Amino acid sequence: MLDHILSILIFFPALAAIFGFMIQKDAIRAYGVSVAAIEFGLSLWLWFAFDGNVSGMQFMENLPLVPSFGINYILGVDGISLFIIVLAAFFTMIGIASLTDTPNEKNMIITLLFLQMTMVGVFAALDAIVFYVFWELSLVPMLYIIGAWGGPLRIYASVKFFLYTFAGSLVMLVGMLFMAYFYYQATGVWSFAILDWYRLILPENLQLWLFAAFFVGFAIKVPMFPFHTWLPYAHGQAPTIGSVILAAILLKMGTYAFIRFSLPLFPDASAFFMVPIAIIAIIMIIYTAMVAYAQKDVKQVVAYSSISHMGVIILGTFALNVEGISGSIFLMIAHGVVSGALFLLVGVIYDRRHTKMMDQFGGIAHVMPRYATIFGIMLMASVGMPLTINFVGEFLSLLGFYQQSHILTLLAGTAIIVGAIYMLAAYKKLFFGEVTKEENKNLKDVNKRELLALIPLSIITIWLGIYPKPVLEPINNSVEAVVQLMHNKATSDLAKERIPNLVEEVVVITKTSVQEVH
Amino acid sequence: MFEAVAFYLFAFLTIAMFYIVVTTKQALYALTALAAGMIFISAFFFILGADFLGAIQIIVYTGAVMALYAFGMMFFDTTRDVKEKQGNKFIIVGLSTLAAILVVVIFAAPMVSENVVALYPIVEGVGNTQEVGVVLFTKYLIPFELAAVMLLVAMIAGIVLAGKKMDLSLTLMNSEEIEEAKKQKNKKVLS
Amino acid sequence: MLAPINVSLESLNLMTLAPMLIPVVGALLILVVDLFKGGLHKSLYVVISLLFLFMDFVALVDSSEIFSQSGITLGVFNLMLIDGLAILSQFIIVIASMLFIPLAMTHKRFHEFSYPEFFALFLFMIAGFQFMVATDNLILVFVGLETSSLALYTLIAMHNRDKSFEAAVKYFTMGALAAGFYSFGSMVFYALTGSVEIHQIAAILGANGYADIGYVLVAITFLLASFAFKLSIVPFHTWAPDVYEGASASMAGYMSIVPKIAAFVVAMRLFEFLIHSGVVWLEVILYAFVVITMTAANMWALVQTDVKRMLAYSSISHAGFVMAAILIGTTQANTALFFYWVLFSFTNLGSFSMLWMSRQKHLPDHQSSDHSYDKFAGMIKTAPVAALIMGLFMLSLAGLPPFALFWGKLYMISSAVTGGYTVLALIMALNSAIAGYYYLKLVVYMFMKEPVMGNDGQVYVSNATLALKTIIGIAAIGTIFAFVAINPILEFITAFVYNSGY
Amino acid sequence: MEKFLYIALFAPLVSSLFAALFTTTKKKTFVGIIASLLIFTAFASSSVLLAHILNNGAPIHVEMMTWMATGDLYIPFGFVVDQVSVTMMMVVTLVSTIVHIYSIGYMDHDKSFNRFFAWLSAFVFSMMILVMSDNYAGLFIGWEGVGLCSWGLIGFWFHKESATWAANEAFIMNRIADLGMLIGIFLVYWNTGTLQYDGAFEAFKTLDTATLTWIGIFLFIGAMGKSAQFPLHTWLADAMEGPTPVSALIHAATMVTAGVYLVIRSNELYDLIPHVGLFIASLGAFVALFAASMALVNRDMKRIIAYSTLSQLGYMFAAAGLGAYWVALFHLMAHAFFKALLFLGAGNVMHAMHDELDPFKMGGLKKVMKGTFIMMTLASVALAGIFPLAGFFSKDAILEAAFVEHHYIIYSVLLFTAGLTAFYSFRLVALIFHGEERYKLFGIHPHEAYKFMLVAMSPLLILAIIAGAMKGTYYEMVISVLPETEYHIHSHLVYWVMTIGTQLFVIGAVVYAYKKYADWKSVPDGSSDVEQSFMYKLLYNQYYIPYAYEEYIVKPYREISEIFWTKVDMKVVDATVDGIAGIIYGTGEKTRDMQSGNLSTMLKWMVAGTVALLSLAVVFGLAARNSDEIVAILSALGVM
Amino acid sequence: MEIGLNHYLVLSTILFAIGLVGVMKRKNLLLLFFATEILLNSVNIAFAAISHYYGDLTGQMFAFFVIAIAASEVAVGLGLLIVWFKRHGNIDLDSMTSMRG
Repeated sequence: MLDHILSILIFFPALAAIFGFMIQKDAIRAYGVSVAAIEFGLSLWLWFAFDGNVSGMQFMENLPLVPSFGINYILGVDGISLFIIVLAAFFTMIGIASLTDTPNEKNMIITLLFLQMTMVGVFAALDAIVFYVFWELSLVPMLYIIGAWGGPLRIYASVKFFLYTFAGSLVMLVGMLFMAYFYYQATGVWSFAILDWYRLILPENLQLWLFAAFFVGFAIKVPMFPFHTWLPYAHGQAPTIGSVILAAILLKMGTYAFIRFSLPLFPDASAFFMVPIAIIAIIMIIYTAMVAYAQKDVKQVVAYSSISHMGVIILGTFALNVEGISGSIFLMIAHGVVSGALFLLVGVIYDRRHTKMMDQFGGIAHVMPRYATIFGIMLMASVGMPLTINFVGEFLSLLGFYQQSHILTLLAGTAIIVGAIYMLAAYKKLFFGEVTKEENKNLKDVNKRELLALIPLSIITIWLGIYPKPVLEPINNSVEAVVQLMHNKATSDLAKERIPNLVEEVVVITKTSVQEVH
Repeated sequence: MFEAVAFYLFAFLTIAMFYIVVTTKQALYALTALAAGMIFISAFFFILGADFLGAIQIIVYTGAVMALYAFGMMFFDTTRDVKEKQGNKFIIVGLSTLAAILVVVIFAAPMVSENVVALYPIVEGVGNTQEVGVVLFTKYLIPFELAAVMLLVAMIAGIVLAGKKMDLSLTLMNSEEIEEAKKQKNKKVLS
Repeated sequence: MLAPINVSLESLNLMTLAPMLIPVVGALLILVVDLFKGGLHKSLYVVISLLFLFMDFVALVDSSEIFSQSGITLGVFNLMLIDGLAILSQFIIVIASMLFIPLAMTHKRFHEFSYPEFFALFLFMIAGFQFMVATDNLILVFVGLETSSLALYTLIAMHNRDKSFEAAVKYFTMGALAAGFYSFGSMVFYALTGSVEIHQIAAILGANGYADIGYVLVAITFLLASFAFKLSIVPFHTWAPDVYEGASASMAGYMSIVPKIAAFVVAMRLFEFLIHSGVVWLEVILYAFVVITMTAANMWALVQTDVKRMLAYSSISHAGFVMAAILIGTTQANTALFFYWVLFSFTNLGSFSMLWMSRQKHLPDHQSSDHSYDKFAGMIKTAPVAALIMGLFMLSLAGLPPFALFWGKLYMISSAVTGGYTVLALIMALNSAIAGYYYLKLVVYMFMKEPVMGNDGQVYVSNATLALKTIIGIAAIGTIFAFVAINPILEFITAFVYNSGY
Repeated sequence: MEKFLYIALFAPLVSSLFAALFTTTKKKTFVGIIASLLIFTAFASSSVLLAHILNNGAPIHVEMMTWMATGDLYIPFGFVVDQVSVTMMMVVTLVSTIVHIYSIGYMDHDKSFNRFFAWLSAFVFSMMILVMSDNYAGLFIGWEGVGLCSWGLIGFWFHKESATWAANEAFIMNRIADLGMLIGIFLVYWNTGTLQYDGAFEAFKTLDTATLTWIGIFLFIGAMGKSAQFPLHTWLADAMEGPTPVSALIHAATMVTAGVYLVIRSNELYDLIPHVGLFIASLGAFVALFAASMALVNRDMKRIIAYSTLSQLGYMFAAAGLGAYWVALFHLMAHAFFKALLFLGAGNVMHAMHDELDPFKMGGLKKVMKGTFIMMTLASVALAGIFPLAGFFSKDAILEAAFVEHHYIIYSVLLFTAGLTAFYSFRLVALIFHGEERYKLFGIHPHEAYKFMLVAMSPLLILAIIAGAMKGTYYEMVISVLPETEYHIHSHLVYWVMTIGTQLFVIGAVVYAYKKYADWKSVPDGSSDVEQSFMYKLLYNQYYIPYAYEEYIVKPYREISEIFWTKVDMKVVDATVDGIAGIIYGTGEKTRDMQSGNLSTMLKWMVAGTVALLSLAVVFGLAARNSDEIVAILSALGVM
Repeated sequence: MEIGLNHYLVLSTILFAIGLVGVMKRKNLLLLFFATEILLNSVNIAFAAISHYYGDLTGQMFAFFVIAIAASEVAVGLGLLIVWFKRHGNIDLDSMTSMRG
């Protein structure tokens, strides 16, 4: 079973979703929770069985799909993707468990299970086309979730989300086809397998173009400035669960893809584009943070904050060294947990008051102290308080990028300032002051169902903030392999200079192991 | 010389006739001019030694087609003046003049046509009809038969479309109306 | 005197005629049956047609075996040409027809299906298409084209309502003009080369080194215009939306597939050698055609209020997309053309069948046309399965993986990339994104809006019978599980196209 | 000994978590008691550690577990107890214990009593991490942790707008500085490969001065924020919105001195870059004077004390900048005692006066609040640096250091400031405790605080008095870590003249203050000449710096944010996207007329298409046919 | 003056252009069909001429089939017109604009 655990992880929810059509409406939530729990259990098993000391792919599966065109169903995980898969399973579980106030609950849960399939698929796929399939497919459930359960502008928001991402990924598809074609030219065989592509060293000018093509797809997904405007709409209109999954997992696809595709495939281009991308990342950080500060809708604040944090992730990714990339991967998980939790939290008051406008609140820390506490924890995590999960990622990302550019890191570091500004301002507007509105005087504090989702998230937030090692170590091992690969593949001087060489250490390790053998 | 005279004469006539066809307001004139033009065209065929074709032209066009059109005209009652609202004449005239000039410009240039080899050469001393027959029933047997199918299709189409069964539209009637109609007519019209 | 002609029967290779003759025989049989006993139920004719189409299919399998053994086969005075293109396109024609004909078994009664002649004409039409693709003689192409077209005009008109007549007249008139263009173009080629066989034309032009390039271009222009009409390339597309709207939905679906693949095959035979001979002009023109057709049709599809009309424009756009294959002209591109069309057939027939299934005879007040968007509002609530299937077809048409059409797009864009048409590949990709919007619009209506008052979902299946459901089921399964069959189909098509020298 | 280290470190955490359990329940006195006990445990453990250090001097160094490890980066949770950190630990735990006990009384009537202790203990924990960490990253944890707790405590009464505003201001301003700190940390890492103090210090010796300077500057920027140095000082005065025990603990004794601690801790770095040290010293001296000047006229009791804190921090930086780290640390310690005392006393007064803060509305309180009066007076004496109280020894040492190092400007500024310090301290004392009972005008009935609160304060009082005596022991202890710099003024004459002169100057200021304010009669209403003068207004309005910040930074930030959102994001970025979609859609809408539905038009389109193709064909054909001529013409024209 | 192939081609083209004019100009469908007949006929002349000058029969064959096609078209076209006329009483193509956009 372990040999096919990834396939099981991908298709179990889908299968369960299909069977879900047969379930009675009343029982569907129990069904959804159990399926998601099993899935989560499986993902934990995957983690348990995962060998953190191995840098390469594990649990590989390979099934020919269109062999004549080089498309194969190849799956595998390494430290980079493992935790996002676990996170996806986790969020689906708590998302379903904490669903409130949803008409057509059955459709929602079935959709969520399908969404889970696509999410796991994206992160487990090792074939570009399979990756693309899941990447695109993930749009559909999300489209439905936003469009069917969203706010007043839901249709605009959902269509915008879909088309924007779709357009970007089609450009990416062209890039993939080019990549496969180059592989074909080089070897005479079609292949879309990422691991095969890794072996290909492309001339720099081609790298630049291909990088740009992939970039469009990924940047829209992330979303990077100036392609970000779909996100506030999507978040603003989506139901709570939609925002949670979108922020926690779907956005990570973009950044994950940067690490999976852009960096190892185009090391020279990555080095070449490092500075422009860093500048975009900095714009994302500062500009969107300022925009977030101007928001009146608390959900929009969190939405824009996501963009801002994604800026840090991008920056870490393009640090091109182990510290930065590890940090950015860790921050992906961290941001997933934290922003997911924040959206859940916003959902809590939305469920009670059916508004997200901050001027409708004020002083609710008096009436909802537990809620205020948990919100406070997540707020602090969001602004990067040490000993919370976010700090580890942000610290490493910025630390990593500092090697590349001092001044840009200094600018990017303002993330910790501007982040604090909008977050604290929003917190103040929501929780502090006297309770002015009559409706707010009798708000109920978080109930058990909500705590069921929020408490685990809080625990993770702090646990991984204090002890990130179980996650960071496997990430580190895989990232080291990626960085080494990039260094080896790099042809331009610039890239050689920017991407560190880890090989000495690697050689030492192999030597010792050899000695041990003898 | 004779050839040239004949060519220019008939060319003038056909052009004139066809010009009338497309410009006249009298449908009857148009029909007549078309028929005349067809006949003049058959003259070209004769000049060019395509006797069989010339005959066919007269029989099919002037005989069958024109007769059909004549019947049609009577049916449609278009013997009166045809009123046609014209939009932008400039487009029409401009486009067609341009087309004509362009093609004429090209055709005025000599054609190289070096490697042309006649696949089915015209044999001296054999009647055109005979030659045509041979080619038609060997090489072009299949198109010939298909043309027969095509004519069958056209025939069926004509019958179906012009037939009485089309007067009632099952498409537009709901099931009760269809039942009603069935009782009244009780014919295979409504199979 | 002419020498007597001796022809041995073996040299005629009459087997090459078999696939075409079968539907002709079927059509005649139907006519004869009707002659002896009129007023029989349409199911009889449906089944007869299916049987003959099935025989046709078997005959095709037979010829495909012959082809894979002995390569390109000529027959009947070298007029018939059985090569990979012919076989592949006939497969598509016959299979699409088999999927179409059960759509006659509607719950409601429609005019055309009460005529046995409908089925006869239908089979004649198939024979016409088959002749058209199985030859490289321009005369036979012309006759085949006209046979099928005339039958098609009639089939459209037989739906018997104002819009269908209007559609038929429009189609017919423009078809007549296109026929004029075709004959003119052929005439110029004949004038240039003294031949009407495409391989001969190619050979002679090649031998001349395209000395008369001006004439060649005139010939191409007229032929291109006539095929652009058939393939609904902008600006020759104007008939398509009206005809699709006027025809019944099932017929519209059929029209979006079968006549076009036949035209594509002929266009491929005609233009491919020119592209390969370096007629830059043609490349430029085709490039412009592809881009304009895709983009403009997409733009028009965006603003439609009727689903069928939207699908009409979408079909135009797809045709433009596929036209790129002829421009690119590599084996992969030509393979992609057939590959795309196979997948497109399933999806498009499926979506038109869904419209067909929901066809009303009398429109309620809120509905402005047969299949206006608001008709489908809130479908997920009233008819969830139908909505899911319709949504599936829409997503497939939009090129969303892993549904059928995605693989076609993938391979087509890949062929553009491989062929060096990078910008074209990008334009194709981005056009798919534009197209996404209007397909999504229907999805939005179905899944995200509230149903119109009093709509109990009955309307969406009002026309449903087992036959229709089966066809839709087949189309849906084909659309979803296409990825399983991609490899064999692709290998099959590649082998056939490659062995035909394209 | 490690056991004690962990107890000292984690007892506050346990306390905090314990109190946190009751945050949403009603006030429970035992929460305060248990919290105090746990903090006292930490204090006791720290004392044991101090004894240990005093006995044999071997620092205790433990590594609890790995925190972050990736690439070459390795950051453990490591803790070190050496002479410097143990001093800080003592200060922190001692003041904390007292403040905790005091708070049981002070927060007696507050419904969020439990929450208060949760935050307060959390603060102690963060502070312990800050001082005990053996690396910069750990220090940063504590650094941010205290910032967080400070936020929570300043904004403790979150129903007050001003409190929450001040909390956010403090947090954000600290964040600005933290960025500098972070950059400093990055610089350390990328230049030395480690963040451990010992490893980094070792590596600093091999680095070039430029790099070191940058490291020094950035770390100091961090320190500036936490220690509220100019220009990041405004938050400290506003932070007085928090409960007074908080002010005593955080904004006087411990957190604000973290910056000083950082500089002291990094003494090996700053020793290598004396020019940066000089800058620090100069800034410190400037801030000392600057803050003192603002304290002169302020009419808010707590703010006056806050400015005084600021001023004293300036002293500490001056000392540290000049390399007199041990002096700085000593002043830090002494200051902690008397300033905490002063604040707690102020808390008593506030309680008595029902949260009235304007000393002009008090007066004559010594009759009802004898204990508080004595304590505050003594604390002020200590603050003023009058012999033989703690302030004298520490402050005098700073002056000496400045003098010996020949930085006479700094020396004279500091000296002058000492006079100001004395003046404003006793202005406060005089206004509160002496003169007429102006509070009666406002119908307030003051009362003395609980006894146990006064008892709790007493250790501070004692320490404020006797801390000077510990100087020798202290010096012996810390020189094993800090540079051994003994400041001896070579000439005894000069020494005595200076000392006595200073004392006289200070006492003169005290007397002047008493004279001026001891029998103040009325509450000023802003109409007097002094109050109309420019200098008064300037000082009263804090040099208009908060105003300037509000006007030129906060408002523009808000406005730019608004513009970014409504104009740039919505009108440019998003509108572009929608615009592209709109153009596509609009083109479709406009050109759909091409499909007029009229057959004639359709036919015309077909013909037009053909003709267009034909024209292109002709052009191309002619060009191809005449290509030679065309080339010739073009080349003649010079095109090709 | 020798009449060459080009003369015929030019004639054919002129007639074709006249046909095009008719196709574009005519609003009466019956008269429009006349114009399409002109198109086909003009091509036939050219075919016959080419056939003559090349001495090849294929052109005549083509012309032959063109005639057949023209005849069939007439049948279908008239059928359509009759149906339309029966319902609308006219054969004016301006009346056929129910579908547009």
